[in-house]
Amino acid sequence: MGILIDERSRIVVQGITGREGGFHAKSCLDYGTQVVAGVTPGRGGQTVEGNVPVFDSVKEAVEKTGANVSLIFVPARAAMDAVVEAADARVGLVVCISEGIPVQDMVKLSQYLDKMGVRLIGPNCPGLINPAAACKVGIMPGSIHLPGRTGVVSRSGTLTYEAVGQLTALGIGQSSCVGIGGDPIIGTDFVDILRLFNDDPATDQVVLIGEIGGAMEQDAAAYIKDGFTKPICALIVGATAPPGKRMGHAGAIITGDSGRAKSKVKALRDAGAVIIPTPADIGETAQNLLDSNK
Amino acid sequence: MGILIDERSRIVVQGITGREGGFHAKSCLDYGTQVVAGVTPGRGGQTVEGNVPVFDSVKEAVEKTGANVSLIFVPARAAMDAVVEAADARVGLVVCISEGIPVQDMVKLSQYLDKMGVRLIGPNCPGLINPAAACKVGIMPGSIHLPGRTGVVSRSGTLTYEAVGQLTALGIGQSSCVGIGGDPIIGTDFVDILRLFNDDPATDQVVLIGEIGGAMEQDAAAYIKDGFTKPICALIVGATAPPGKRMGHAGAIITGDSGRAKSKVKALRDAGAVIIPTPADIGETAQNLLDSNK
Amino acid sequence: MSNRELRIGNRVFRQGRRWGSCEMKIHEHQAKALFARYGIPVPKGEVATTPEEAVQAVRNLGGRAVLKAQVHAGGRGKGGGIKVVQSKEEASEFAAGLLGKNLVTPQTDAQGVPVSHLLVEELAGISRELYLAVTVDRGRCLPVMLVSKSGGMNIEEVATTDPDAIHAEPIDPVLGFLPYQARRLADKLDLNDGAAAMAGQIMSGLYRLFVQQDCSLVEINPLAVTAEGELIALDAKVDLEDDALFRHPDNQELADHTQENELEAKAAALAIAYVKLDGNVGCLVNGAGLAMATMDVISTVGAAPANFLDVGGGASEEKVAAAVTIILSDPDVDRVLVNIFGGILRCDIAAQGIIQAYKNTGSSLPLAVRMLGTNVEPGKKILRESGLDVTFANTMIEAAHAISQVR
Amino acid sequence: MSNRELRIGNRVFRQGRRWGSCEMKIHEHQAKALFARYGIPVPKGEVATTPEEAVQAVRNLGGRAVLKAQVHAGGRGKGGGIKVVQSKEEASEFAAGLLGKNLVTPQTDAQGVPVSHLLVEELAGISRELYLAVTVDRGRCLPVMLVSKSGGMNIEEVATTDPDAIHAEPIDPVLGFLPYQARRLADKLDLNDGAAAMAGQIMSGLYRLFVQQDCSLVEINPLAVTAEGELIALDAKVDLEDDALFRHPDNQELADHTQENELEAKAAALAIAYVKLDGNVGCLVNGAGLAMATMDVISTVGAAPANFLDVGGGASEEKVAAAVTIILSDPDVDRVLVNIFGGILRCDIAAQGIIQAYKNTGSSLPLAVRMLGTNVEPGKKILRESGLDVTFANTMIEAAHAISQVR
Repeated sequence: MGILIDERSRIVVQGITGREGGFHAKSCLDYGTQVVAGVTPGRGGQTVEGNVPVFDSVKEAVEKTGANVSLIFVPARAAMDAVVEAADARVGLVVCISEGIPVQDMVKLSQYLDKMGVRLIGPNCPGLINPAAACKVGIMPGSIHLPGRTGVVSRSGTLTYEAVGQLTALGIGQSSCVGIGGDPIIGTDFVDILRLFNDDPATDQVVLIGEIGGAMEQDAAAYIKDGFTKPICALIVGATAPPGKRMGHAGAIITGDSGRAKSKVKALRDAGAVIIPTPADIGETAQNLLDSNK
Repeated sequence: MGILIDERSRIVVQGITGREGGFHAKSCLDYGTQVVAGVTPGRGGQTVEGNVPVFDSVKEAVEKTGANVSLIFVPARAAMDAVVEAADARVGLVVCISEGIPVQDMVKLSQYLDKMGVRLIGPNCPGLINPAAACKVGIMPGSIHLPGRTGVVSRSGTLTYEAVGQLTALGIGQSSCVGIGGDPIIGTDFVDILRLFNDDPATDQVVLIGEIGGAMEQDAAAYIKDGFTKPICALIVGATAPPGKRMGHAGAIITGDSGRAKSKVKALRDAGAVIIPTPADIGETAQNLLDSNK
Repeated sequence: MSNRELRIGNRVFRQGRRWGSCEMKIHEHQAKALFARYGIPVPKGEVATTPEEAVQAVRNLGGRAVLKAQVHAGGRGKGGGIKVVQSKEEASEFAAGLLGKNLVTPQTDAQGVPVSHLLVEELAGISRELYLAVTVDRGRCLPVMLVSKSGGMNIEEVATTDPDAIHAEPIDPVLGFLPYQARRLADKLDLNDGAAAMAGQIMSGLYRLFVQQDCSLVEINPLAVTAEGELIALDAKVDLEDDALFRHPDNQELADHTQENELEAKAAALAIAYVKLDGNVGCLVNGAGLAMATMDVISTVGAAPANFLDVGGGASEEKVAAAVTIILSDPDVDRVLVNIFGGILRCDIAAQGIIQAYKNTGSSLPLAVRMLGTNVEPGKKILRESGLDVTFANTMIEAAHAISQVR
Repeated sequence: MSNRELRIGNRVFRQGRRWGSCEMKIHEHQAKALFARYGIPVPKGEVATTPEEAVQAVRNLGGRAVLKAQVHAGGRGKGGGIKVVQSKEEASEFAAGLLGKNLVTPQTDAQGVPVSHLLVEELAGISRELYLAVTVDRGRCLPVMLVSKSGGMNIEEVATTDPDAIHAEPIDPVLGFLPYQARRLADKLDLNDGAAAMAGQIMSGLYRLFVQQDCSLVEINPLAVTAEGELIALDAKVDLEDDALFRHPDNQELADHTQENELEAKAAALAIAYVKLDGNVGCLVNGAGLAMATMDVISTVGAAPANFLDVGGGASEEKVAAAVTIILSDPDVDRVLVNIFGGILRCDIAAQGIIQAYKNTGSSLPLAVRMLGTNVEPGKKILRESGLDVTFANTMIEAAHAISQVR
């Protein structure tokens, strides 16, 4: 069990002949994932990473290999095209690692994917992993994961690894870990993932890692209050980001302030989530949650 | 019973203060239809046709009067806006009489209405009528209709009246009559209406009036073969339109030829529909169909 | 090519609309100017309106060129409207023989259409001819890109004889035409990598042209693969949608009314759907479906309609009068059948329009009138009292019989 | 106005993006030039770069005008960057006092931002000030048009104190912004019919600008209603999305790097997300979330981060080196905390980048290093053998403790 991916997942990697695509395809394979195909237009007929066949199109890859999940590493400018190509080839789950997709392209893409009934994870995300099924569709280091019964969902990439690292260090295994991505518009949000965890018999409790900016954590809190039936603990990072500082060209914006982090913490606490006090306390809080719900 | 509209239908007329909108709003009222509101931006607060209140927006009309069906008479350039306004105001059925909406606007509109789950009849259509419910949402002359158990669906306007006239002359009443419109892209097609007739306990048999051009009659034939369970007779007009004649600026195109009409007739006959030999035989054929299914 | 629908199996790609609405055609050289604006490669060329200009254009292009009559009709090649010339003498002679004359093609009537412009273009070395078009897929309610390796031929014939040779890619209006779709289609055209990339750019430009100019059809037939492996649009067809012309005032000026049948042009200007046919029974009908049905019934009784005419839904007395005047202007017409089912159009209005036209033209041709619906009694009364030679009928078939029996 | 999110209740209207990606700001006069292209009325005005030009511009406008410092910072009015002048002497004096100087506003740091351009504009008789903007509604994943009668104020304040005063209309990307939506919003602004129609045209232009130029925010604050009942954009804010700039080469030239913090500008040019903060602990982290978490943990142990820095996912050795160089260039930094969780970025690459930067800058500042993930052992080994003053830590909190204890 676990959510979205499992032993039956057959992965096609779009952009497999690129540096990152190749590196992470191999890393997924090494973890035990069924990477059954790659796609790079004009490179059809080659094989990479041992015996993974490369095709010119996702459609061909799906027809020839039965791929049902796509993992995308193409450059930002080609990413919308790649996601739509996967959706049109009837790949039901698309995981887009690429970052830098213009927001207005994401507006169009989200409309289209809704219409097609295709689930997108990301973009600009680390992907997801199901340790018990030895299935990794993303760029997270597989070695830090441990099969188990705690679900992890996060807007962040490396902070997810941090969370998982703390869990594993205490022997708390994970049912599934999903990094949903940090862009303003993403395909799948906290609530979507929480619903899946709620229905997953292999998940006993959930760790949610949020941050300042947006209102997705408030939405999650509303769902936790109304419909979520499992123990959950949550961390909000960015409490110490200074409010209202005008940023230069570089850093865009400090979108939240500590008040904003506080309002998210409050919403989650009011909804019944256990709050993780600092980023250093993820593992311990999850352990306490486990113990108190035995 | 009957389809789409009945005693509970509450009509808002968009463009009610225009010449056509006013004339036909009155004609619908006279027929017994509950025309509960009109909309003309900037004319809110007036009343027309006795005591029909005019509002500035459909939203307001819906909130104040409980309107659940919209009938649209605005000029072509404003028609897309009017349809979307109705859809966004949660009017579930929109009947657009206006003609001349650009095809590419209809492409966009049909995408949007699909997403919103709103049914559009038309554009460029005469609307629909349910004689037993004394409910008329369109421009057909109400007086030619007779309550009864034969459903009528047609791509045409006046030809629908012709068909109804022949039925009524023989005492064959109608459960519902729908003119779906003749444009290349329309909101509701033959198959949609046939499905509704199929499920309507008040409809015993159906008269379908098709014409050359497009493939909607072939689609209807496929559905009749597979899923339609009631007696049906069908007419295809345009058999004598000369094939391939190059038209001037005016008439566009003779899109079909007699072969095309023949192929539609063949598809419908093969699907089990009784073919109406000429436009003069609609009533008689329907009568025979009734008699043979007694 | 003619203007009929393109169908592949049960799928219909719209290239025309129902009777009663219309596309505006433009000339090849105008279409190519639009192509150039959207980055679609076209041959170097000039427009000539006199033999002297044609000779100068041929000289500018190096002494050899192809001359193409600019008419709104397909079949120009077969009609002698296209010629490759190798000298200025040849050019002068060909131009003089066409300019100011009418060109008859398999798709025109016997009278032909006037030629006032020639397009003089450089010659291209052609290795293959492809087909490329954007139109609307009526079933899917989406724009669609069509390609075929069988360019240069009548595409409806290809669709009939070898439907698998035409490849279609529906286009989502939010996303537009995407690179992966271009790759998929280019793959069907057996192009090398460079030409495939070029084809992708051409498709993308063609789609933008289709959308931004509100076209009902844009077509490149043939899209030539040159000896050097480049792609170039040898012909260009752009049909603009009439209903959307209000958004494109510049495009309205591209109309060439000399290319139209006079009566049809007159009708079009009044937004009356009118098509001249071969018979002698003039037809005044409201509604395209009823007009076709009326023609069918007239044929059933052995008579022949002189025209298709849909006077439209909201016609005024003046519009009806104009429609009847057009009918009466046709020298083939010796009798008139009126079939009006009053809806938006009221019968009394129609009756007044008919009388007005008969008065203005001084016509005395006999009428068979069938009227029903809104204000039918006042309408009949007006006609009855008008002094015109009217036979009333209660049904279409009665009216058809009545008019066919007139001597 | 500042650059934070606008939220009304639980709905978030994006005016900024997460740390790690960016908008490109442009000057008011550049934004107004874009407004004019989209038919949005702006005051007559000229740009001056010298007091003489400013005087000439005031003369051209009839002797009275408003002078506005062109800086990428809100709060110009409070900072003394805007002045209404009634004479050329006044204009000259004000221009001389600003041009070539730095302007400090409530939204800049103490150093301020340089003023090299003044916008000199005609004065408008204002009866009311409205607010109008297009941005993206993150929850609905749609563009949204925002209007308010409370223009001229900080809109976040309005959203906090009187959320009902802001009206939002989501826009479907297929259909675009529709007339009925314009009517609905204009209705909230209490405009007469003429002004409402004008507001509709302005909204429609603003939406097209937003879409066609790939903006993250376009804002008119205030949109003035003049004494004559006309509408005019007194201020203009256009933020362009960095990620989409590749589609708009012309817009790239609108950047003004003099307006940015030097280190932040340097980082931005390398696509490194860097924000200068007040503390002394330089931070090298990969990932925005982990970078924020690291700051939070540093604060937990009583220390203070000198910066936010996300070196990005696919960083090369050179990029890491550049990031560390930027950290070391900050005079406030006296120690560095490294927190790298190897994913796309491998630990060995990060280690080599760190060493390269220390070598190049000759720095000897102490480091606390916490590394995990891909190629972590080679990474640690490289650092261990580098000769740098490195303390290794197994956890974030250990690293924070270690670095806080450095003397």
